Amino acid sequence: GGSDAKDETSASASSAAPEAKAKAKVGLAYDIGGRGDQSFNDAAAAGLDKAKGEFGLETKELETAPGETDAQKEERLRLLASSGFNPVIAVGFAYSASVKKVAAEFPDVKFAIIDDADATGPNVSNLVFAEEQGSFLVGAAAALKSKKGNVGFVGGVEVPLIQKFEAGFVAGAKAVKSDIKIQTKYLSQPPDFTGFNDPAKGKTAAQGMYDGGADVVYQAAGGSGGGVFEAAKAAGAMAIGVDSDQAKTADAAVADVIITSMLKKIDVAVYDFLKNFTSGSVKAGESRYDLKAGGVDFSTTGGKIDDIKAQLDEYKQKIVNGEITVPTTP
Amino acid sequence: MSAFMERLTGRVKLDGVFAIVAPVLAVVFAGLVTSVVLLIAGNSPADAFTTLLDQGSTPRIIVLILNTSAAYYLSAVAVAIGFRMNLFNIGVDGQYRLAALLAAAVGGAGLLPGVLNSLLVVLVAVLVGALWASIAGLLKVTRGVSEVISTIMLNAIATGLTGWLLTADRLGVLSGNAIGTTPIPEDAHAPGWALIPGTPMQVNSFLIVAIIVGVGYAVLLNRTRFGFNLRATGRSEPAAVASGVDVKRMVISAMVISGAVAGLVGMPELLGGSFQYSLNFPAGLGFTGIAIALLGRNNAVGMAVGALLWAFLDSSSNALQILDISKELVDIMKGVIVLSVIIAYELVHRYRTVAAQRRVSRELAAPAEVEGAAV
Amino acid sequence: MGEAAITTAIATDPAVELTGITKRFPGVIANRDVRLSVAKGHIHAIVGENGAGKSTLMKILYGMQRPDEGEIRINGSAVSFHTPGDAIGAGIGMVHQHFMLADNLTVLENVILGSEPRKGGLAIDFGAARKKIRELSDAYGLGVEPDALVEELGVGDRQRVEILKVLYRGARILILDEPTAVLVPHEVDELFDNLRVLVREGLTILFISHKLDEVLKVADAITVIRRGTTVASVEPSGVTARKLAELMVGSELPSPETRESTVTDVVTLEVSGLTMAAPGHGPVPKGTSAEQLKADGVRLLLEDISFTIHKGEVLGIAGVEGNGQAELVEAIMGMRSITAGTISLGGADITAWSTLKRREGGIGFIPEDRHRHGLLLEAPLWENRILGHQTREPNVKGVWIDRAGARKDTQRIVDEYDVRTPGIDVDAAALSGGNQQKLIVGREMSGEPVLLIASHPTRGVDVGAQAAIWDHLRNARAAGLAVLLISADLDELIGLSDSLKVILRGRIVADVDPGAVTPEQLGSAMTGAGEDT
Amino acid sequence: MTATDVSAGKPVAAPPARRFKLTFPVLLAGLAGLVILLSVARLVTGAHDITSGGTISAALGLAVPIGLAGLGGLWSERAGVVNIGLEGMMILGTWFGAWGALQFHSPWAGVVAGAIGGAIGGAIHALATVTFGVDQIISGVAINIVGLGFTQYLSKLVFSTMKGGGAKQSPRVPTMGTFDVPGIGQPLLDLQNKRWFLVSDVAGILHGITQNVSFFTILAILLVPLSFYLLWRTAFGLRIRSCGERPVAAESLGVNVYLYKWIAVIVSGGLAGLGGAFLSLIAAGIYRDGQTGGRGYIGLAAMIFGNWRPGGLAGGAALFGYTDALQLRQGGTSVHALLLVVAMLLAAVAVYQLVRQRRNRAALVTGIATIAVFAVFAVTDTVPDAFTSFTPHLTTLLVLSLASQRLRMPAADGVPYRRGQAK
Ligand SMILES: Nc1ncnc2c1ncn2[C@@H]1O[C@H](COP(=O)(O)OP(=O)(O)OP(=O)(O)O)[C@@H](O)[C@H]1O
Ligand SMILES: Nc1ncnc2c1ncn2[C@@H]1O[C@H](COP(=O)(O)OP(=O)(O)OP(=O)(O)O)[C@@H](O)[C@H]1O
Ligand SMILES: [Mg+2]
Ligand SMILES: [Mg+2]
Repeated sequence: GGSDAKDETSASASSAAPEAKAKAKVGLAYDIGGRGDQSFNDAAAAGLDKAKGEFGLETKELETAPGETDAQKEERLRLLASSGFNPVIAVGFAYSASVKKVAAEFPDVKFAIIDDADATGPNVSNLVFAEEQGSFLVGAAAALKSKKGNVGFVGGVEVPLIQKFEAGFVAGAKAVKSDIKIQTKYLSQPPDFTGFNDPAKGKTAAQGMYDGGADVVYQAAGGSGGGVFEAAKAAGAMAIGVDSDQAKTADAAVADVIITSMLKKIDVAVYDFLKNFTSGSVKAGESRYDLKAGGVDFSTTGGKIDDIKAQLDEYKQKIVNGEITVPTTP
Repeated sequence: MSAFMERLTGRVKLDGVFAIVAPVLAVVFAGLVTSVVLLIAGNSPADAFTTLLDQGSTPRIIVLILNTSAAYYLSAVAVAIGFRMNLFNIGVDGQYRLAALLAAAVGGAGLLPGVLNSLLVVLVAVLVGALWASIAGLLKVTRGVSEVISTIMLNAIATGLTGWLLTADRLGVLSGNAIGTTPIPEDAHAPGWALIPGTPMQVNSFLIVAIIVGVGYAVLLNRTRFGFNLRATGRSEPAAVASGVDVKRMVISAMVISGAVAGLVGMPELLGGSFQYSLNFPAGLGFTGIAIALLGRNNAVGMAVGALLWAFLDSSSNALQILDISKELVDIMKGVIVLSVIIAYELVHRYRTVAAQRRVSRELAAPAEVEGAAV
Repeated sequence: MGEAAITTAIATDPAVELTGITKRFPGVIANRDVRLSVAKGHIHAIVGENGAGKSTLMKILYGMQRPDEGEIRINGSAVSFHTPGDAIGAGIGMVHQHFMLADNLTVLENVILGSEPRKGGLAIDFGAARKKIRELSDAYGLGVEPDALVEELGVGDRQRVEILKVLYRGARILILDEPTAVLVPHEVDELFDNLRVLVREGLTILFISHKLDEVLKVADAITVIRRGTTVASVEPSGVTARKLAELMVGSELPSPETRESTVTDVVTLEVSGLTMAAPGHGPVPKGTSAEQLKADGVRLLLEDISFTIHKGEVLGIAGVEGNGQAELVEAIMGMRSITAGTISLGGADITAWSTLKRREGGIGFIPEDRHRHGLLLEAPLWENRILGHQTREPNVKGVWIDRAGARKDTQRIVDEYDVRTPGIDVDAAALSGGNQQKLIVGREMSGEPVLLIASHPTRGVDVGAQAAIWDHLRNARAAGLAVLLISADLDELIGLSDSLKVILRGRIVADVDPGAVTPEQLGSAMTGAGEDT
Repeated sequence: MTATDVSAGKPVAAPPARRFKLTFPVLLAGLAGLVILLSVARLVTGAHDITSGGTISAALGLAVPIGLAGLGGLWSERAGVVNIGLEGMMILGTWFGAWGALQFHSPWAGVVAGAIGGAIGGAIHALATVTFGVDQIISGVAINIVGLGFTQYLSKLVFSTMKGGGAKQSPRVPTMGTFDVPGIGQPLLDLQNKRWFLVSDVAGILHGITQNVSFFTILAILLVPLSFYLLWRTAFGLRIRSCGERPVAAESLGVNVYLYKWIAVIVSGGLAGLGGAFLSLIAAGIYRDGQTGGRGYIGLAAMIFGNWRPGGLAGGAALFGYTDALQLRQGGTSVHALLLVVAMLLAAVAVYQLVRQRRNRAALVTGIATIAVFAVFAVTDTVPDAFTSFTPHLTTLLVLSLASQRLRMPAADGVPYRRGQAK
């Protein structure tokens, strides 16, 4: 089971809040893709934008290039920290080693890192998510909505983070129907990250699943996910979105195939972190955004799963109170 | 014609002068093109270039550039060995990634103590790189498969293999969302030195390895029989065959040596940075190497300059973003530099050829013309 | 026929008139104030040394080069050509010194390129093209097959394709730049017959050749070019070959004749039963006999070739190009694998040796194509000195290249062999063909070879360099060198060889006594015409 | 003197060697054999997707961008210019394709814009290589770098201001119509689902190529014979090819070599751009930063695979597209079935080597390979994603090393040409 983000405290006392009068300068370092990827990085950007408007922050966002070394990532964080940006937010576990190192060099600067709990330090906040829990629920939804007893999962790149989505989805689907057929496919293998940017492959893989008898496919494939929706539309079948409420963000022409989305509220995490920062209550250590904390969830836009919402809420409750423990590896 | 031009085109070693003039002109030209792009996008070129230079001259960034360029340089040398005999090894990328993964796994197992372990890691990397590259060489000489195709395909196969190996039940160790090999014990890390005053950051000892490889490359190619044969094959395969060079063996040797150097490409990062092969391990250095080898005309010193320039441009993208200039500008600059450098080289080369001919003809034909006029 | 042609020409305008043509290349004046007047319906020969500027002049006339000064008049009117297309439009056609054919295209494609018959505006009318080519081919007895790939043709056929290209465009003025350099006497005669037919039809021909007796035989008028400018215009009836040569170079014609025999009893090279199958039949088991292979339908490039060369002997191989000479040389050099037979050098069986080992064993090699097999054009002379001797003193010490040693020895070759070069650091490409050849000869001699394979050692080389190369060969022979000589220059072959063999279709078909045979007899033996001597 | 051979005096003019020639009937027979093998493998393994209409249709979709890039390579290399910049030109095509379609609200405008975008890349390559005569590989690499950077830069300027777009991707582009051969769709599908030997396979294949084919796909397929026609049957094409074989010969006949090289390289860029536009307009329906994923290089490989000929490269692209479709759709099972096909093919090769070629050693090696592949097939049930991901690449390598054909590239390919260099 997960613990509440608000309850999580770190051993070391957090340092004094910055003077509220001075405009805080927030530095944010993106993972590959950067702002505009309509996925993971954009979610962080949304949180930043919201906080910026509300708290009147000054912000600076830096993007990364593919194929960087840790040293180059460190340099990005160092540049921000040494140019007076505080706090500094690193998006993605790729920054794990760099945040750990640079945070130690700048003890007066607050750091936050998303999707990583390894980089620890008195001035580091780790914003992590229970993707498997949210995925469990959409897995259950898929199984409940599937008429053919056959569902699919399309992952962008076969990395442990995406495997967490798969693990949760599979567990959720099996919880509903233990003999359900589940097809899975990853579009590329690391370090080939094109699987996150190849809608054509996403479409082909999903078509293969629909042709293979699936009627619901869940995608955790970043920019390739659009292809999955296209395939669903063409096959007259159903799809499940990821990260944000994609029934809202996807193009109107395909939005109606998206029965639900697994919400991973990176925007909320970033926003919360900045809010705490401005109010001087940032806590170091892990903030776990799980079902209980509302950090992951499923969406109901479009009303396609209204009929099964009660069942899903039941599963949700069981996970929150620990009756069901969702696996994190397939 | 003036005595000055005479000297310039005649007796002065042209290579020395133009080897410097051409790239400098090209970089200036690339700067002009970039300025135009900046102006169109509404940014100030002056600000941009000042920031670039300011950033690039901070001690920290200097160290970063030096360390990054070590890997770039090794990759360029690996590519250049092939190029010198007309082999296009696009596969350096796959070679170094596979090599680094297996070497990291061996190193992480801590079979040997201290320095011996680092040497073992390097040895494994070199062997794996060489073996993987030799597949393309063998396919070429036994089955006539173009190395351009086979190395592209072998890159993809290497990706699949590393993906399969780097899983929790094989060579990988899961920690949070990251997966990597068991870290290499500390006593096997490559040493570094705080050479640049003003920063505690260390210059990695693989910079020295890269320099040694560069010197070795130059010596091997220019001073040894093997190098002579390799260059001869590259310049004219039929002439090499007639001179007794076993071209098939040269193809395999060149691929093996290229692959062995490729195996080293991941070592600066593995033994001097991350100490494990993980999802974060840099990919794509093989392609960077192609660009740098071409930029440096496969010349040991030229490639060093190219590697430093490339590393400088890479490190500058952060500084540009601080000015709200999009980082893609760096890529545009890189491409423009490559293009303008080669065009500058080509123009200089043409000028040199004509000048050399003029010199030869003049020295030979002068008495003849007098004689001819008398008839 | 000469007289007749001249009398008709007097009445009409000249077909081509060049005045004051000057062309400068970087550092070289290729043509200087050249004057040339070619009468309509004449075969007008142009002679001159290597590099005298003949080809340049013709390229100017053909629009491939622009003159710096001077005027070109065609049939009386001044013209200015920017591209060969303009010249073709004016009725000029040119057969170049080096073949201008794409190997991987068919004869038809090579011929029609640039003036393709079309149907529907876009598509090539292959039918019409084929018909026209056949007609032309029949009319002039060229015997050209339109759909053959050029790479499968021999040199004679290629030459005819080149002529066909010109005729196809309806040229009235033909430029032939050294068309006979690669032909045997018999083919030369055929070519001349063709030319006479053309002239009878009113065409004008400009003809370049180094073979002065040929020139005298066929030309109606002769212009001599020396060092870029016209030095004389003569009538063939009024000069001898020797006189012409003196006009060209100002010296006497050297002769390739060898005086006394130096042949010994010691066998240097022994080749027996050498057989080579053509590629494309899949692997053939080693040692299969030639008979067996032929029975299996395998095409043989070399068939059961046997001969010996003694110490101090020059063995000449005569044959039309493409009859297996190149393969024979490559087999002896170990550059191509053979199907059956043995090769031994000084008693040792070298059949299985690599090229390198054979070279180390004392075989020197002057290749037929110096640019392809003999030199690294973009490497300096001293590196070219190492080529082929990269395991031997003074070029190397162990695995290291001995730069100082190689450079010193290069300088020695340059001095001893009179290689005209400003230094040993210039690229080989910067030397003229003759000087390149001298460097190669010097290099191959410096390994103290026991056997020298010399393919066309003086091809395209001017008279002076030719004489020097012959001298070197004779001296080495006197010192005990065995030489395998292959040449298309039959005078050279007859003059230098101690014994002569004729190769035809990959087989040795005749043994000839060089002391008794004439070039004409040899020529017909080479084409299998079957006249016994 | 005795002349023992008295036949006519031509040099050894090669009588046509017993060379294997791929004629149309041979090709058909080969394809039929392959379908039979696939059918057998399908029935044995139950991997029914390997000949399904969906697979064939997906294969077509995946093959088209590769084939177009390959055609681009063909045009350029036939004119003697090596084009490793196909990837960059393709990237330009993806961007401009999407932009054109959005800007002018028509997918066909996107097609045109994509081709123009790629052609601009081609023009830069032509300028560098033809006019300045620089090393063709360097220029290509530079274009790949610039193409990527430039489109990313443009996306930030253009797409991020559009509704539904962003810095990394465009909004969804207008869709293009598709084509069905009427009346046979459902019957074929029914037949395919019967899972009969051979009949169902043929039905599946026919269904894949006749149903739901986008007009762009048809255009792309037509470009293959059109390229053949233009390059091999017209005066224009002959001149282009002569520039790749022997530019000085072309020059000496009044052909403007620079002009034809320029045209060929620009067409090359345009075709690669079309390949990119297909990706963004048809395959994906949006532009996405990085969506080419190295297809330009694969296109280059397909062209070499196809021996610098349109039909051959189409075959290479089809092979790649097919195996890619297999692995993406029902990866584990389909690729597992493919192992059986490979084993059967190898067995056939071994028999051929033994009986027809009498090459015992080679046959032995092939035989061992057959057993090894079959053993892998027998002891596994499925192939992990990590391995299926490189199925197309491995297949390409295997086919090339088995075919061991002597590829022949244009004689002057990659050789810089300068006017007036004729000797
Ligand atoms: N394109 C060129 N660039 C520079 N110099 C050239 C060029 N072409 C010819 N030359 C020079 O012009 C001179 C005349 O060359 P040309 O080819 O006309 O001689 P040639 O009389 O035809 O000789 P050969 O008998 O060997 O064919 C040569 O010596 C060479 O130095
Ligand atoms: N197209 C050209 N461009 C540059 N230099 C040239 C060209 N053609 C000839 N040369 C130069 O002219 C000189 C002599 O060339 P040329 O071909 O006339 O010599 P050659 O003795 O006739 O050689 P070959 O027997 O090989 O034809 C050389 O220095 C050569 O480099
Ligand atoms: Mg010449
Ligand atoms: Mg000439």
